[in-house]
Amino acid sequence: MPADKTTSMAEAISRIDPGSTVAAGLALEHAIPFAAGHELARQGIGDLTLVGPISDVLFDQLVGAGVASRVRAAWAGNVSAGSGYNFRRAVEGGDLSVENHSNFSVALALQAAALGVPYLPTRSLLGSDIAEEPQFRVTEDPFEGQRIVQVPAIAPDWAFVHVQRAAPTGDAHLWGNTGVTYQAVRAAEHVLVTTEEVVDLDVIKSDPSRTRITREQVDAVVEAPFGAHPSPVAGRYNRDNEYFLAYADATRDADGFDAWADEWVYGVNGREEYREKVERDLSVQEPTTAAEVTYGK
Amino acid sequence: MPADKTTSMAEAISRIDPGSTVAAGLALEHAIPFAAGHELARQGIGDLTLVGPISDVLFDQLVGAGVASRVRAAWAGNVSAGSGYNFRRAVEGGDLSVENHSNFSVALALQAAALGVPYLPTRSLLGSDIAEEPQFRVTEDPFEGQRIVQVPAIAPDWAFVHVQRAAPTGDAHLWGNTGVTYQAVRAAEHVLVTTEEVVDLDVIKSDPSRTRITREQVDAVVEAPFGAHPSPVAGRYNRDNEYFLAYADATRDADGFDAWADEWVYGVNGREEYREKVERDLSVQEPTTAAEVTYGK
Amino acid sequence: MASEADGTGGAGGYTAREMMVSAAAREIEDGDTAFVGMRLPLIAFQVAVSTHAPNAMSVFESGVVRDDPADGFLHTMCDLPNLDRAVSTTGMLDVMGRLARGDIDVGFLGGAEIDRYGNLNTTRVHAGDREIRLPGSGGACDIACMSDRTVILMAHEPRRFVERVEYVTSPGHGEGGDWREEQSVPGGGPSALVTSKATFGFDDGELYLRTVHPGEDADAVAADFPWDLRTREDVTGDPVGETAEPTDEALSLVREFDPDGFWTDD
Amino acid sequence: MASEADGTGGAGGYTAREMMVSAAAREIEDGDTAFVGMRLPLIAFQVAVSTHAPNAMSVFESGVVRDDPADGFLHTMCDLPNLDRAVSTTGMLDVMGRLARGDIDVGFLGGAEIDRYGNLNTTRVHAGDREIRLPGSGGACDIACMSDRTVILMAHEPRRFVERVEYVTSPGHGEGGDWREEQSVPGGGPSALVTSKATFGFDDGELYLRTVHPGEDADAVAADFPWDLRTREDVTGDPVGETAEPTDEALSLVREFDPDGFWTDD
Repeated sequence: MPADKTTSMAEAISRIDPGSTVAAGLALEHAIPFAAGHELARQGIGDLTLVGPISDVLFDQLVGAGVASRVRAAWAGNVSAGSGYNFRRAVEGGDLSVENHSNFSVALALQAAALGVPYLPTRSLLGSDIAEEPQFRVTEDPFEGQRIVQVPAIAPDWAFVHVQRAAPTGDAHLWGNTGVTYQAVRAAEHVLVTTEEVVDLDVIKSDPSRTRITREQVDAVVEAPFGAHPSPVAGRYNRDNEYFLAYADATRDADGFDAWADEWVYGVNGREEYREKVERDLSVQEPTTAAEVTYGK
Repeated sequence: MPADKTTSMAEAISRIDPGSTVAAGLALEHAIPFAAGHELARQGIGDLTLVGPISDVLFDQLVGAGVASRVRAAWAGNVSAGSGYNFRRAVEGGDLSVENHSNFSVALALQAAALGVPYLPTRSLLGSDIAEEPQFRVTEDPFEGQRIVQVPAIAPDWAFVHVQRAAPTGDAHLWGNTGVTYQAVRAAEHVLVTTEEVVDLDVIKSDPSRTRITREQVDAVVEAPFGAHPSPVAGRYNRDNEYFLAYADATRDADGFDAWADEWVYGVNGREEYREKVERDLSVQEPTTAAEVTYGK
Repeated sequence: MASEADGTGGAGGYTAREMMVSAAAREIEDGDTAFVGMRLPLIAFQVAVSTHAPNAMSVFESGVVRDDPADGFLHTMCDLPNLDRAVSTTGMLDVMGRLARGDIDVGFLGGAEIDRYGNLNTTRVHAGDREIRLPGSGGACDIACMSDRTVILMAHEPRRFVERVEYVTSPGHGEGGDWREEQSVPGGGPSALVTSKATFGFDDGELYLRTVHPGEDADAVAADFPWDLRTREDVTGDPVGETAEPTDEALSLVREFDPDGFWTDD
Repeated sequence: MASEADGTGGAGGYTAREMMVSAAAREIEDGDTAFVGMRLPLIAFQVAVSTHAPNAMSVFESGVVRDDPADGFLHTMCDLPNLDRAVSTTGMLDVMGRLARGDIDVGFLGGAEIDRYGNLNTTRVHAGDREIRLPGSGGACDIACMSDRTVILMAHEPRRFVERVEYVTSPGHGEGGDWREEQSVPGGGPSALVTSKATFGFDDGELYLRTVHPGEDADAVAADFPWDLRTREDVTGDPVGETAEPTDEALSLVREFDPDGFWTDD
């Protein structure tokens, strides 16, 4: 029997050392692992480096909670509302160091680690000040003699991924857009899968072409229904747009953020209690079903 | 209305210029586009460069048919039986030039083209004589100071891909293992999709996470049921093992290949006639159905 | 998707942002593959594909590929209506690979600051001595570097127009002329800027005023720029024109895609 | 998957290839991720996961990941029984990426020629003046370069054992000693060779005779090599042993997975 990796959110998050590099928000605005992020804040696991292309407001929340000292990302803010106020305050106050990327350079940095190479080349970034950031190296490509940017690998200690269904083994199905999820899973030393539903391995094996996260890559599986709220999860629930706007309104100053976090993070003891606080029904009302696919022999 | 790209195999293949670089056999032993390959032979489109990791016997057949002058591949033979006799004869007779690769270097070369970069680095090949082949460049990586191999991009003129279902637009679903299919589709200038079945675009759109070949990448869609025989297609038909063994037995000398090709390639006017010649029932007898997936809002 | 055009595109009766969407939609040609990101460009794509560009495709850095408008309002590119019945929901390397290969015809960009050569800054600005941190590039730098052409949308606010941006998040034409080629920047760079008062083209890499929106004055628009702004007259000999108003069909579509005016109210 | 072991693993009653599969299966440890390719190693994985290594995983360069034996005979890694109810059917970059990251514990290799340091040639050989073209690397070079350890399976034929292979398709320990480290070759290199007559280990990168199969003579085996082959006695002081025979359970499984002896008849 393969190992059963299911555990509680609190136990899974307790495995993360302060000072770790954590990649999250990997499917961009889709399926952001907010439940896992909030548990990081509750446990106060500090000095984290956060990696991701954008994270909608997840990184802003972790910065506000004081657990992040560094962000390596392409963008940090609030997609609906623009600014992430905690992020701005922390950078402007000198409390947060930022490594500036583009989305593609984050993807390539993770893919480099996933392919076991020190860097990947790209012709993006050329001509921008991002290319001049210290982590990159602009050079001449030896085949065609054109300028090229070498993007160094980022191998996170942990990647957090939220999926629709996973087996206790860690084998998982994720659908809808995936952003840099698979690159991060392969790049990371450890992977936490939070899932709307834990299913039998047979369900996963019924459609192996949908499985791109497999057990050797996964350390822990946590059943966390509604675990991506307020971000959307394909086939499950819609984005809670009002929540993002209310978050922006509430967090324009530091006290506002603290009050918000007292209510939504520290004031709940887990995702069930959190869920009860969200009064809107976001569940998918008009499901469309994927056309049948068979395997067999 | 998006363009309808369906056409006949003969018309699609007639678009290919002699001297072209054609990538095929991209899912390795799975879903090899034999029907398209045989039409290349029938039309005698010559001086081709063939690109792929392995192709089971497809490349051997095209070499035997005299339409290939160069192979850029990791392996060429007969997976069940070992040798590809036409390939051996042509190389030993000086009629075929070979660029030696590993499977991974083929994948990286295609991925480089797919990412619009002149090369990708790898730590594979190091210490092998493959790394010393003239197309590669062994150098020191500027970040960690270790030796690394730079694999130059391969951008084929055409990629041939066989799938289970495609819309007339070119948007397609392929399942089962995919090898380097998606890399090649993105690397190639033109893509020919041969499909077990042409379906409504609605079928494709019902499961967008299964769509990784999209219309902008596709030039022609040809309905070719049984088009991968004797290779297997997930959910459709099994590998015709006896056929591969019979091919090996029949093609040990050049005359034998000619007789084989007269029967199976030149002696049939298309895939329907070919199919009638195959007496074995290879169809999937014990289908397993993928677990349900929904989208919606 | 049915339009309710009545044939009369009356002056006024639309917001400046609706005007921007309408002008941006016209920058998408039929058959284009467009990298549209979010907000106004996303709506512009939806208008274009519903009107003059039925064969246009949209790709989003999150991995979404669509050939038609989403059936529902979108706060973000990943809202479920944008995923549902998409052509493909895949990953970033897949869609950014298309950009890197040169397969994206037009990309849309915004910015906090733009300079004379269309370089954009969304990373950090100064307000007096205070440095203000902005969200950053997201995919903008990649779109700016690698699209065949880009179209920039910005609110028309003089503080956004600067001689030289403080940080080049998204390169335009750099220092003008053949700068992109000299720097090996692969894509073609900005072809248009659409603000809430005017539209602009680029000549030899430099911004010039092309049209002003109805009711706007060309001289007043030019005065919002801290350099001597060139105009269409300087470039082609034709005087600065008036931006075509949104058609009723376009307006009706904008209001279908953004029924509460979340993005398109001023 | 049920075994029909009766407790007596009698001498004989199995083919040399069944012996090779059995010995190869023992090289897979429980929990290993194994890159198994095809033919005998594939059957060896199926035996191992059905017996002592229930938590082993197999990956195939075509993109298949499995945790159990296929329900049906396999000519190739892509035969439908190997895809059906796999854990994952994905692409080559995905599985080769695992190899490149160092996540593959053991990889299996074959070869037309092997030399003193475990370098393998599957590209071209000479027979007298005639150059014979072989199929090439496939994934072998990648597996040889990047697996934590590799296990080599070959028919025991003296012409296959050469002082130095003509073409290094798949690097072993190069010139012996710390050669891999000096050359930045990432994986650990060959840990075992299994032939139809014997098993071999590597010491300081050099091949040595570890065990001979029942009925084989160590001196005769060593005489098949064109150099003075070292033995376990030279390396550890223990005399060359006898390879453990296949258990009845293992034999029964081999015959279940290869019912017609397509791969395992001699």
